[in-house]
Order: sequence, then C-alpha cells, then structure tokens
Amino acid sequence: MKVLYFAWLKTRRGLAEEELTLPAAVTNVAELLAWLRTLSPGHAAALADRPVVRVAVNQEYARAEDKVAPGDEVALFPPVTGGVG
Amino acid sequence: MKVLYFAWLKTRRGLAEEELTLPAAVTNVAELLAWLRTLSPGHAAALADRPVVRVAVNQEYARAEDKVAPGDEVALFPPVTGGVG
Amino acid sequence: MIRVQRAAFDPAEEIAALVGANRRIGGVVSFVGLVREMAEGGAIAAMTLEHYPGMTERQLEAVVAEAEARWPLDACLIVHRYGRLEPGERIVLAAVASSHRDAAFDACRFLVDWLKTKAPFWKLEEGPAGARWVAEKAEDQAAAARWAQK
Amino acid sequence: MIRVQRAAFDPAEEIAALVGANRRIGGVVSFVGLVREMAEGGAIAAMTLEHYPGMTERQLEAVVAEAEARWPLDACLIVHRYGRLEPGERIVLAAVASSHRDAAFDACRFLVDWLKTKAPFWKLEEGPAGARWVAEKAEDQAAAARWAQK
Repeated sequence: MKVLYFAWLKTRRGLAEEELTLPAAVTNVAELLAWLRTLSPGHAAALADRPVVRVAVNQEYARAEDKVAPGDEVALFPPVTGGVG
Repeated sequence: MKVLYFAWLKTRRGLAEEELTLPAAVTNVAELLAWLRTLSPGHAAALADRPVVRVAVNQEYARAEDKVAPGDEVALFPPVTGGVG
Repeated sequence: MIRVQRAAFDPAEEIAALVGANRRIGGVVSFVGLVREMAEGGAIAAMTLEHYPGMTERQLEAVVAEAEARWPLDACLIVHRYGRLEPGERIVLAAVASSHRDAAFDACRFLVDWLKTKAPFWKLEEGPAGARWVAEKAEDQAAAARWAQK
Repeated sequence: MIRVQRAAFDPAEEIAALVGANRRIGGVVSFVGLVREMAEGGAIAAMTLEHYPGMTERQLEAVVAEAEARWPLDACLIVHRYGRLEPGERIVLAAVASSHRDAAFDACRFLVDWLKTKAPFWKLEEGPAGARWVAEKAEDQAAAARWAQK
C-alpha cells in the first residue's frame, strides 16, 4: 500500500510517501490508522490528533469504516485550507 | 418646468425635452400627469398607459403624491430595462 | 466608484484598479453582463441602451453607497455602458472587494438586482421585426424585492 | 473546466476563453481569491499552497460537474494555483457563465464554499513567528453546509 502524508502530517512523519505491507487484520480506515500509529514515533506524532486527520483512499474522501486493500493509495492530511480569501 | 421623455415615451411625444409653464392648480405628480395628457395628442399617447409611466423629479424617483414646483426637472419614462443579461 | 460611458471597458483593468495596493482584500466578486444574440423577440443584431445623464450617475452612486452601508466592503465599482452594442459585447461590470467573501457575493448580487430595476437605462433591440423597446420582467422585480430592508 | 497550476493566470483571458463565441451567455459571475497580507497570526510575507496532485484535479472536476448538474450553466471554470505566493497575488478563479444570473451567482458561491472545505490544498503561512500551517475555520464548514442536498 502506498501511504501519502500532506501538510503538517508530512512534517511530523518526516516524509511525504512510503510503501507499506498491510497486515491481514487491517481491512478498513480505522484499523489502518490504529496500526500506522504503532509503527514509529513519527507515525504516532503525525496521527496523534485523530479527529483532525482526514483520509482519502484512491483519491476519494474516506470514512473510518471504509475498506482498504493492499493495492490502495491512501493519503492522510489535516483539514483542507484552500486558497480562498 | 423642464420635462424630459425617455425610450418609447419620447417616441410617442415626438421630442426628448420641453419647457412648460405650470398652471397654479398643478402641485403634485398625479396632477402634473393629468394636465400633461390634455396638452396634445402626442402627450396623450405618451401618457396613455399610466401604470407603466415612471416619474423622476429632480433626478429622484417620485410617487403620485409627491410635490412638483415650476423650477423642477421632471422626467417621464417606462420601467427601466438596464443592461444586465 | 461608478462610471457611465459609451466606450468599452476591460474588466481586468477595472478590477486591478479597484483593488489597487490594498493587500487586505481577500476576494473580489464580479458580474459582467453581456449582450445576448437571442432576446424575447428572436435573434437580435444589436441593441441600443438609452440612459438619463445625471440621474443615472446619481442613482448608481446611491446604490453603491447603500451596498457599502449594508456590507463590510473594501471597494465597490459599477461601470455601465450606453449606446449601440452588438451581441457578445460587455454592457456592465459590477465588482465588489471584501475580506469577507459572503459579503462580496451578497453585495454584488444586490447591485446587479438593483441595476435591473432602478438604474435609468432602457434597451432598444434591433430584431428581425425591427426595433422594439424591451419591457420589464416580473422576475426582475421579484429579484430586487428580496433586498428590501426589513 | 478546471486547471491546477503553479503559474499566475489572467482572469480576463480565462473568462474570455470560457465565454468563447457563445452569444447566448448573458452574464458571468466570477470570484478571484487574493493573498492577504494579514493572517490570523499577523502580517505574512508569503504563503505556500501544497496540494495533492491527482486528487486535487479529480475533486475539482467533480465539483464542477456537480455545479453543472444543479444549475443551468453555459460554462464553468476553476483555476487554482499552488506553490509560493505573495500578498496581492491571485490564488484562485471561479467563474460561471449562464443566461440566468441567479444561477450564475449561486453556482459561483457554491464552488467557492466548496473549495474552502473540500479541495485538497493546505496553506503554509510565513509570518513574523516563522512558518505555520493554517487551521480550518468553523465558519467555512458552516458556509459549505448550506449547500447540502435536502
């Protein structure tokens, strides 16, 4: 699975993108986030504030219960603050 | 009093502007319009459809009961159809 | 700021001048009205806008002042043409700059609704059946009425 | 039509291209978002917009499609920049052309509200206390919520 980090999640994680091998027990977004937090202090820091972490699976917004699979592209980022005024 | 005509009121009256001497009995917009209609067939044609005639006195919108005086500039025109879409 | 003119205008230049060196402005909402080739009476070759010199400027200034009183605006502009115009030509620009985008949208729409019903302009369309003066539309009255002060 | 780009853009050229030779269009409503010199943390020297290449374009295309489904529009455009921008620079253009001006105003406002809450862009401001990521605003969520389908 390709995992992307944006904005301050990228800073905290220390990189923009990584390739990870998903354990069989991880099947949805909630499980994925819980598992990612165990991987390193950087992962834990990036995901510490769970309520503000937004998730996209294959470039579409996803919720906690949405499924994830090994070939997916998952992006993690804070709420968007697009360029209007 | 200077009286101005715009759009199809101007066409029907046959001119854009005239100088008129107001009778003493004419003191408001309603009386002015009633008097103007008696002046000529052109005046009558311009003012035949009273409900659609809009009036401005000294360049401000005026209602039937608003006062008019000899030195005023009075404009008569149809509802505006300004240049939007 | 308002201007009534025969000449064409460039919305980008107008808006750049409106914003000027004001770096507090977060957004500009603008409306550009264009001459349509189709009118109610069919295709038109051109139209002529008549106005009331003096009153037109005065009324436009009054409505800009009202918009500025109702909403927190940084700048507000109406440029309106008169004379003969062909399909595709720009008739009017209403532009509003504000640090609050809701205020900018509301104020711009207010100006445009107002223009349709109160600005002393009259449209003469040159159609297949000759020239005809355009009649007012009930929907424009309704659009303007929504801004009545409660 | 949407575009995400680092380069500056000219709203007048974009809108002229949008309208093209369509002589049915009666009005164009546009919003231009500018970099403000003042942010919540004080004066800023510049900001950098990060985006998610691929998803950003996809999401912008989806919202333009939704606007076109909801309102009778002749044309619809979003141009959004990314990268480093200084105060006064244009960030985004949303422009909507329609023969119905109410539809054009509503659709343009919908696009702008949506951009604030769903378009994958993140703002890093360079202020007196260093660079900081901008947090979302509750008022933007509220503005977007008004467009929820009933």
